[in-house]
Amino acid sequence: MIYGLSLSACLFAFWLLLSGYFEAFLVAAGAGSSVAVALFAHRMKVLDREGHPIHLSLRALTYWPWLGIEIIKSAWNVSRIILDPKLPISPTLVRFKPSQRTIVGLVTHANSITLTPGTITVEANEGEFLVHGLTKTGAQGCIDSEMDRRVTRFEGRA
Amino acid sequence: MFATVIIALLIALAFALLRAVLGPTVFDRVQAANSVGTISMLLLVAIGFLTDRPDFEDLAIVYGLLNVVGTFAVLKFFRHGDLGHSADETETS
Amino acid sequence: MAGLVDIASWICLVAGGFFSIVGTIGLNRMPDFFTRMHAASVTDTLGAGLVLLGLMLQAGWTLVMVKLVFLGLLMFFASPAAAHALAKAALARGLKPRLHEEDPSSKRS
Amino acid sequence: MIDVLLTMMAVVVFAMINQRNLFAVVVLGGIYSFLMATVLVALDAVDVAMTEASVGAGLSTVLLLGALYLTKGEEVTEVRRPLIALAVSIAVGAALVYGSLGLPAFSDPQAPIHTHVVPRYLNDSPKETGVPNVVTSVLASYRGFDTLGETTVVFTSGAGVIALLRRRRRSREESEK
Repeated sequence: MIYGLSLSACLFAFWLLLSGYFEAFLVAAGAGSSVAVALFAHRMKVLDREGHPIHLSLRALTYWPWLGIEIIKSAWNVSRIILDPKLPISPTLVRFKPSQRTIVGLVTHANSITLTPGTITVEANEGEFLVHGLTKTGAQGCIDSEMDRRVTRFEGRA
Repeated sequence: MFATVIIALLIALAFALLRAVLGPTVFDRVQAANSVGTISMLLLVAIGFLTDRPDFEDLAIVYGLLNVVGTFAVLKFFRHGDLGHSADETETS
Repeated sequence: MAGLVDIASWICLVAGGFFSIVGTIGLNRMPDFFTRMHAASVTDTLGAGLVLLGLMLQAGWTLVMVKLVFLGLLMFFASPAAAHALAKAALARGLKPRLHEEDPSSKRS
Repeated sequence: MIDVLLTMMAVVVFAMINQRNLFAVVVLGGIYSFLMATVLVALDAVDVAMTEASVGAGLSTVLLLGALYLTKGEEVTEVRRPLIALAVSIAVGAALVYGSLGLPAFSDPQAPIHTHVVPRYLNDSPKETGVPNVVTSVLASYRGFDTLGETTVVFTSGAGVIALLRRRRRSREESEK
């Protein structure tokens, strides 16, 4: 129920964002259609804890800024490599075990790895990630990393 | 000054296009198409500001969504299309 | 104060344009598909993020800014998923990444 | 800027012509649509750009890939020389160029399109229909029945196409077993 309400609220916010007009009829139409979509989602059984993880929204506020700084740092490193005339790359594949237990946590970890330039998650299974790194040190930095610990803290008690 | 950004983005667009034309594998082209989508989205927003009508962002949002939808369509097709099935793959999305 | 915001926004815009170009240069300089993906992600994250940030500073507290924030969030969630799917599909289709141990001068095509 | 984008589009088209792998053609077609939509935005035709982006880059990519699923991924080499097709294309292209010569000059205020019904749309539509966007008011109010019929036709054909493709795919899976 609470997921239905939060989904309707999100959809309604999206409607307001796109429309930008605040007349009674238009706003009512938007509210009506967002509630209808939430009901449809409920009927289709796609409305659950995993698809709409509002319980994580508070902790996200501390995790995302850290991730942003990480992204900037590694993007700067990759830019330096690109502009270096010698192109000092050493592409490496590493396999390792992430310590998350929930699907949302695993997806967050995999996406964070991909989002930081220089490393890409090629395969993300429950007990094993396959990561391709632009440099050897960068790829091996993903094993038991700071990011791993932070994501585990982020997912909290599953 | 918005013109500076637009010129920079156009240069980036040209480079991405070069990779799309050169290939050599289809995945390179998909990656380049993805980059073209991102860059043209930024270009669109910048044009909106240059012409003093920043309401163009609705269109940019559509671009962004379509970029993702298009990439996924291409890739799903690659996993299950006629260029060979990968039998041990389990579909997750 | 307004001047300060203006300067900050121009720095962001110019830096964003610069990183976009750097990413696409990398797209052309890198030797194989997987390394090219790393270069493209520079454009996707830092280039796009800085351009959007600069434009947000220009927009001020308006609906336009909210839309830009939404656009940024969209990219933030969607681009790694697309990149991951791309890499996975390439690997599943038998495209081998060129690893460090091999002869660096051998260009794959 | 439009010139630059148009040049890029021409480059993409030549790459598509030279390409024999049809996936690559579809991907390049998506790029072409993105560039086209950007050109349309630069020409201030935002609604057309929206359509181009969603239909050209989104929908037609998916549809073409669906079509490719039923055929082969490589273009077969031509058995005979396509001279007739070439002649027809050139003739049609020449006719189109000839027709474009008769058009009024770009953004000519005296052109017929600007003198008949457009001023009324632009001036009176917010009063008459209460719709904030002029394009929307034309599509959904002045031409409301037209749009309704159009949407019905498109929806029906879309549903029909999906029904057909579904059945084909299922029967193929059964025949494989």
